[in-house]
Amino acid sequence: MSNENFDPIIVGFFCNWCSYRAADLAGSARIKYPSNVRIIRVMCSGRVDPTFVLKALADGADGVMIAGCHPGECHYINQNYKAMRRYEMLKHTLSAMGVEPERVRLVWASAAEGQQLAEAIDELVGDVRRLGPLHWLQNWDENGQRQKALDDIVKEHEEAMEVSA
Amino acid sequence: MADKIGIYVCHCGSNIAGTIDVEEVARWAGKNIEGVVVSRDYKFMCSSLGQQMIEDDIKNEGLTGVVVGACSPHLHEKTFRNACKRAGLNPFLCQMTNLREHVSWVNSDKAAGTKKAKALIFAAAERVKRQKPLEPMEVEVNPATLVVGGGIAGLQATLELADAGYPVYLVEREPSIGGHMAQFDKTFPTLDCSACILTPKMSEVGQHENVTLLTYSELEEVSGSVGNFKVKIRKKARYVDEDKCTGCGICIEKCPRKVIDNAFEAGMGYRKAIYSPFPQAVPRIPVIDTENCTWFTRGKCRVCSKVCPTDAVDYDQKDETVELNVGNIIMATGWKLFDCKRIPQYGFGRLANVYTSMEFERLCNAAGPTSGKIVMRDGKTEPKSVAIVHCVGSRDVNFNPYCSAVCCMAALKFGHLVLEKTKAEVYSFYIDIRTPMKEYEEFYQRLLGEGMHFIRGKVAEVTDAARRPEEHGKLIVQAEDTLLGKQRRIPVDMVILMGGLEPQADAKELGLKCGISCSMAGWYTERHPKLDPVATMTDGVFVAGVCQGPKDIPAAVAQGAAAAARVAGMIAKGIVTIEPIVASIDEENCSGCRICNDLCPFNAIEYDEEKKVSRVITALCKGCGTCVAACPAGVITGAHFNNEQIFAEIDGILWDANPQAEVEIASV
Amino acid sequence: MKYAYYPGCSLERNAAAYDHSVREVSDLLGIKLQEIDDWNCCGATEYFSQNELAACAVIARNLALVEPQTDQIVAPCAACYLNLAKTDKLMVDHPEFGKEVNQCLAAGGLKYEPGRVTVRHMLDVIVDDIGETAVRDKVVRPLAGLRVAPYYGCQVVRPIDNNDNPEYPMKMDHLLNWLGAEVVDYPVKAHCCGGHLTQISEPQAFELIRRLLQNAQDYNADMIICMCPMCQLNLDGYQSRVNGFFGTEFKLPIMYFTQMLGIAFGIDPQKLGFGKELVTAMPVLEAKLGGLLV
Amino acid sequence: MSDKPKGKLAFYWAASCGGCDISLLAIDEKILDVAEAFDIVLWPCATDGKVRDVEKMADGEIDVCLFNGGIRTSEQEYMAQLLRRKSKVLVAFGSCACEGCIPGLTNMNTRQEVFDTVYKEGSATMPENPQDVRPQPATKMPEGTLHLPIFYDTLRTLDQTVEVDYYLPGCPPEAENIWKAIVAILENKLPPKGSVIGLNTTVCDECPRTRGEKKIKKFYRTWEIIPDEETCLLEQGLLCCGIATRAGCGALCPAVNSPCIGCHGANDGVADFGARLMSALASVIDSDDPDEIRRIIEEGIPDPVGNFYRFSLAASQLRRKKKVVRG
Amino acid sequence: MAAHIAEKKGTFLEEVIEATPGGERLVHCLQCGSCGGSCPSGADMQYTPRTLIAMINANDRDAVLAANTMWACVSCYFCTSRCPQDIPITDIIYTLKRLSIAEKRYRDTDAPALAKTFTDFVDRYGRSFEFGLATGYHLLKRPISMMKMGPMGLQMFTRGRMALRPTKIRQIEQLQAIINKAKELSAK
Repeated sequence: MSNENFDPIIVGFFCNWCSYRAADLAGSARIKYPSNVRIIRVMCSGRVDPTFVLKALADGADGVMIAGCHPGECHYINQNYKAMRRYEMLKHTLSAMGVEPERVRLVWASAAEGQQLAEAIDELVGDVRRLGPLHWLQNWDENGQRQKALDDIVKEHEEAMEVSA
Repeated sequence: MADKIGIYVCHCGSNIAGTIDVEEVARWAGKNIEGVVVSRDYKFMCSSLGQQMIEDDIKNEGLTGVVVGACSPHLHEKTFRNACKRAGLNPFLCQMTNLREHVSWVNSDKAAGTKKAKALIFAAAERVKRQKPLEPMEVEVNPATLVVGGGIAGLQATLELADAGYPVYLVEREPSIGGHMAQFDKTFPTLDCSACILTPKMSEVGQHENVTLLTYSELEEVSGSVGNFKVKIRKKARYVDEDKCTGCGICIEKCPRKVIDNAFEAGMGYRKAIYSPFPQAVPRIPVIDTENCTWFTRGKCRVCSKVCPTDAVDYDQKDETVELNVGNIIMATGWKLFDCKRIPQYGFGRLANVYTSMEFERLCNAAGPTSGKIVMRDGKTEPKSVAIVHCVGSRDVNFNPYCSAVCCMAALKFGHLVLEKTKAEVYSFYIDIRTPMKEYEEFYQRLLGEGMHFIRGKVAEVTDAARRPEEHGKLIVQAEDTLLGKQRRIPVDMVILMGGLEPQADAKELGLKCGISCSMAGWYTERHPKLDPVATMTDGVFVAGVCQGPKDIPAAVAQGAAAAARVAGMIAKGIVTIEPIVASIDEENCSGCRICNDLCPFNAIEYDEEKKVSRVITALCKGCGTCVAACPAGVITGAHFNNEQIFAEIDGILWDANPQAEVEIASV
Repeated sequence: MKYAYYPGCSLERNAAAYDHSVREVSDLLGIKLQEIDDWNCCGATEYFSQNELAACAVIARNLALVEPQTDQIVAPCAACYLNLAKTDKLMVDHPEFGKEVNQCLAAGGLKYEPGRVTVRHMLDVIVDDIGETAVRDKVVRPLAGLRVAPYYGCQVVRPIDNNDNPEYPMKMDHLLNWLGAEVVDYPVKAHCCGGHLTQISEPQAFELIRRLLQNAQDYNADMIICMCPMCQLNLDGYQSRVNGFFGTEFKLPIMYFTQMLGIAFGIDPQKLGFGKELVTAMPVLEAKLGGLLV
Repeated sequence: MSDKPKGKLAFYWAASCGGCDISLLAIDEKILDVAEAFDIVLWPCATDGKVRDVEKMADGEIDVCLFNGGIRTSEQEYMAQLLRRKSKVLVAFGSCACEGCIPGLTNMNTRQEVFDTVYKEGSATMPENPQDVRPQPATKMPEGTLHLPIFYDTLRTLDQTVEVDYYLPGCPPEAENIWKAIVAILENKLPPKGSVIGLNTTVCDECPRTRGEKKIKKFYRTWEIIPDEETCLLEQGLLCCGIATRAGCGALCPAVNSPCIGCHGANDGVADFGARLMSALASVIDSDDPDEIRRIIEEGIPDPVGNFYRFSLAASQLRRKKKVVRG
Repeated sequence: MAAHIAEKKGTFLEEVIEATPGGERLVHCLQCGSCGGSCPSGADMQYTPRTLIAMINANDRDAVLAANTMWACVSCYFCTSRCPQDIPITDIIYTLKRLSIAEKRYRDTDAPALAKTFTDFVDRYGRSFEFGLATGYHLLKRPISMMKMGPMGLQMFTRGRMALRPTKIRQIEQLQAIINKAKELSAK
């Protein structure tokens, strides 16, 4: 499945206080990392609703990164632990849904850890690239047979009606 | 009302334009994003001309939302919100997206950068369409302040506020204010006598008309929020009536029970069962230590009660709880010394003449157990050689990874005191000598001149296992002299361990009571490490002194004063505005499942037993959104970060992920 | 309580006293030791100096041979203990490396799942699993009056965490206390015995041995109690050479802690391998414990 | 009511168990009121009706169509489109039409896997099939080609197929709620288009148990404990979906000491029923240690999809398990 | 691999880090000397472990591999357990030993010969063989010390603590297959 040319899209949910600032710091320090992660700011990793992650994957993201303050350093005291619990729950469910849990990652990054954050992004992008595209929308189509089947019904009914009439 | 969105893409000189095709981003956004009526790029959006451009567009085009793609919102969100406000658009209808720190600076591929910038702009535009105007709340500020901790930082804060004419309640858990500084002998680098500079401040606080002193008391509970906190203080029973006691001290003198003083004297001296920690204590009212008092342990004695001229001793006294209303709280709870027994190879507790720095402070203090004579544990022999061990428990991932900031200077001070008072050789074992403040390096130079020996190497072990005849009966300090690259064993008579500073054991618990958090190490977290070092995440709660991180006396005093200034400013203004980013519960649809009840560390969610619904106390909510994400019924909304807004942001940010999307992708 | 038993090469011959006493004491304490069938050498420190993968593969063979129904392995030798524990930890912490080790094992038709077996030292088993009450219950000849210096050496207390302080371990102190002995608290109890340096650089090794003997003697110890065959060999076997080298007159018997347990439990000294030590222990035992030994 | 000209009502079933048809009868004699108010133009379960009759109707001729069942085959999709065209008001009736319900759990498999299970491994309806006979979409006969509808990999909800005007949740909907909906239709007092006809609180609102603050150290499966009858089942560690499930059933299951399984689906504005449950439950797990958290989750919730998405998998964000791309 | 280490591509530091599990902590060395201070053989070392780390940082590969430090190491792990930066110093010393032996860079030490003799016995019999080690290694390398060993050896022998013949494990072929595979893999 590995595909060097595949350019994954990864949605990041970063807490306002540590991780978003870590990303700011990575920028100020001109640390280069792949531009695949697109960051959405939330006030706390505790705000990250599993729905956000599922929606991002369903809407076409190949991976998701949730980033928050280190355990014990949350600006909201301990809300990042709730993020940790939800993350474990989410991974458990994602595995059952056939989504490789490696695509979704919880990362702790303090405002001082621009370098570490960049490394974590590097790693996630690499891992997702190895896993290949997720393309969730493809899961829903019916291998191109659907429209034809519908047209067949209409045609058949028209023919049948003729006979009956 | 139809959306009229303005998009503003900043070049930031070449900072953004260098790796993002900003013109293309602006053109593309104008063409592809529904509701966009203006889309511009500009050299420096944050310049007055850039801001003017936005203001003009708001007025002329009637914009309903503004998206600025520039630098980090942490830098300029306020700038652009203000610009919107000036033009009559609610500041919360302005959304910044970070094209500089998060895109152009971390990326060198222009095509990839441009694509990512488009995603961020799209997301911000989709979001801003769903943003709602928000107004901050205003609350009146109670002019009284609670200061927790009567060490030097707390004392300074108290005096600043009291002198400004505001009432202050100072809570201290020990029987006297003064803190660690009262235990010290001299202070570096000027070598002023610690007591000489501290005690005047203590008595000033003790006598100040605006200060209510609550010693031997602990903070029990905090409720309410900035401007109007309600606090409960537990006044522990002293068994001495504060109103009757004159502080004559005769009870202490006559008390027959002597106990080792592990607190003030660091185990080096004795006190009585009824005691005042030190002669200059404020207040001078003694306390009875019930664990050792013969009356309390065996029901006999009552000497103190018999000798008291004012009949102040009251064995039946009970703890009492005091309730106070204050507008602000300053936490100045200080520190404790690293437990040197945790490093057994340094021998403390096992080898008699290994001392902690605090023990040594008492040892060379003129008011201490040896009246300032530096002698060994036998109480008479003067050491001929003394080793000072730096970084005990500090800069060590096995214990505390941080630098304790004060030990190098304290070690130099100790070196000076030993050299001044004895004929001993002094060896200092250090990793790095850190002397960054005013006159500190000069002090180091002074000690070099005084003949103190400096050996660069972290001490490996202190042992009494002699290998050579000259080592017998000595303590041998073994280390690598890293400047020589050789192992050295220095036999000495006395070893002083410069234990690091640690947060108080209950710092975390106490912090939780007033809604402030701790770093990994346990120091209170300030709102911003550089730009807001005395405020915390909880409005109205400030930090001062070592409880926020290791620091020396001048820094603790400065921070105490700074915290006081912040509080004084709030009192002077009289009104505080509260950020409108808060959660709210739709009570109509809340079913009272109580999932959210235990999730808020700020206790901002209350449960109404009667209506069987939960409710957010807006003034306490900090807007983290954890309850919003947890509510199984989806009836909690987080203002400015509601589901609809974030869903829209996700949709926008994935603009190119759906091949069927009706967006111009080919141009990428 | 059932454990897989890995005696290690030293216990076959040189430290047979250790092996005998371990088995005797275990029997009495109800510790069931199932010797690993056809175990091989742990490679000591030597194999690690040559080839890390081969070293770990050689060690992992023993782990792989532990029967599936047993999840704990006991090693009385410090080097064996550390090598087994270290290999398991390396395989757990570095899964890639673990895979390579398993590739090697596969060449011999074996497989080891990292983390499956917990590696224990005999001392830990007795102190932590059997515990004070059970040990005290078995004591019939208290070692009262005997001053013993517990000697831990290095590789059991460091670097693998065995719930004892790596600088100032206390487990053997406690155990010997339970036996009624007078335990000497001396500072070098976890210092090095010289290890394999006796084979490479005698002057260097002898100095390390001297430091230990000297310190124990300074603290008036009657004997040193050890928990590793290498320590015993260096301190006991080389004691007369050290005396010759430095002109000292050390005469400190070096015994295994299991031998002392056996004595206290009333087991026949013969069965415990008494007499195999070069610096004989009988005189001091008889002097201090009197006719008890007869 | 009787003065008004009679309206036209259709009741159709797609991928569902038939329970909804029965539930319509559970309104008892009130069904006569329905018959009085409406001409029932299509109800395959109860009356004779032909698709071609519907096809012949004018667009919008049917006043109300109550549609139960999800969309699993091309025929069902065709019927959904046809009835949408012919109806003024299309109501997704019951959990299957609203959110896929139990048939939607088949989205954990593909058609191939479903067919293998049914035709190869055997089932109650087809215990043996040695020739491995499979339904063919088209079979040529001397008389012409016979068509069978295509069986889709993924079951869709009604509103993933056609536009839906109203939703009536429940598996099946409660008689009382059906009647309320019918009255609303008859009196033309319908809520805004797209609404769920029913309450917007959760089962907790109707649950008589006492609730406190929640902290969960272990999740139990129903057979593992006998729960206390007074306190909240969730607080006792039973995975009760009531916290996230729309009210309206009167908390039937918790009332008989059995945890809610979520058949009424989510409240207004919730984008993913399972995610709400996951988020809420995870939030109150009483541990901050990742290993312990993992253990609590893995031991207590071995089948997360079954627990969180029993009724709503097809309507969830992901809708189905990832299909393994062949080749 | 972390980016800040990746920048050191091709250096000796990188080589040592790569070859040592946990080796990435090396970059955190404070040069505090607690390793050199703790080492029981510290006094006999030409370079203390701390100095070696500085030399590794300075890319002084030749001098490091020729140092006697590794051969004085007794594997007591004091340096590792005391290191304030959690650097696995003993394991790094093992890495240096392996590199030094592989490239025959060692000088004035018999330790590699001892290691070789020892491992040869393991490879051949599956167990170590003290008598063989004594005769094989000592006779070859240091006949004089062998003579001094004489009385001790005799005592050991009379007390039944030394065997004249090695024990061979039953499934020696299995062990050898494992060892051969390991050697084959590590040669890559």
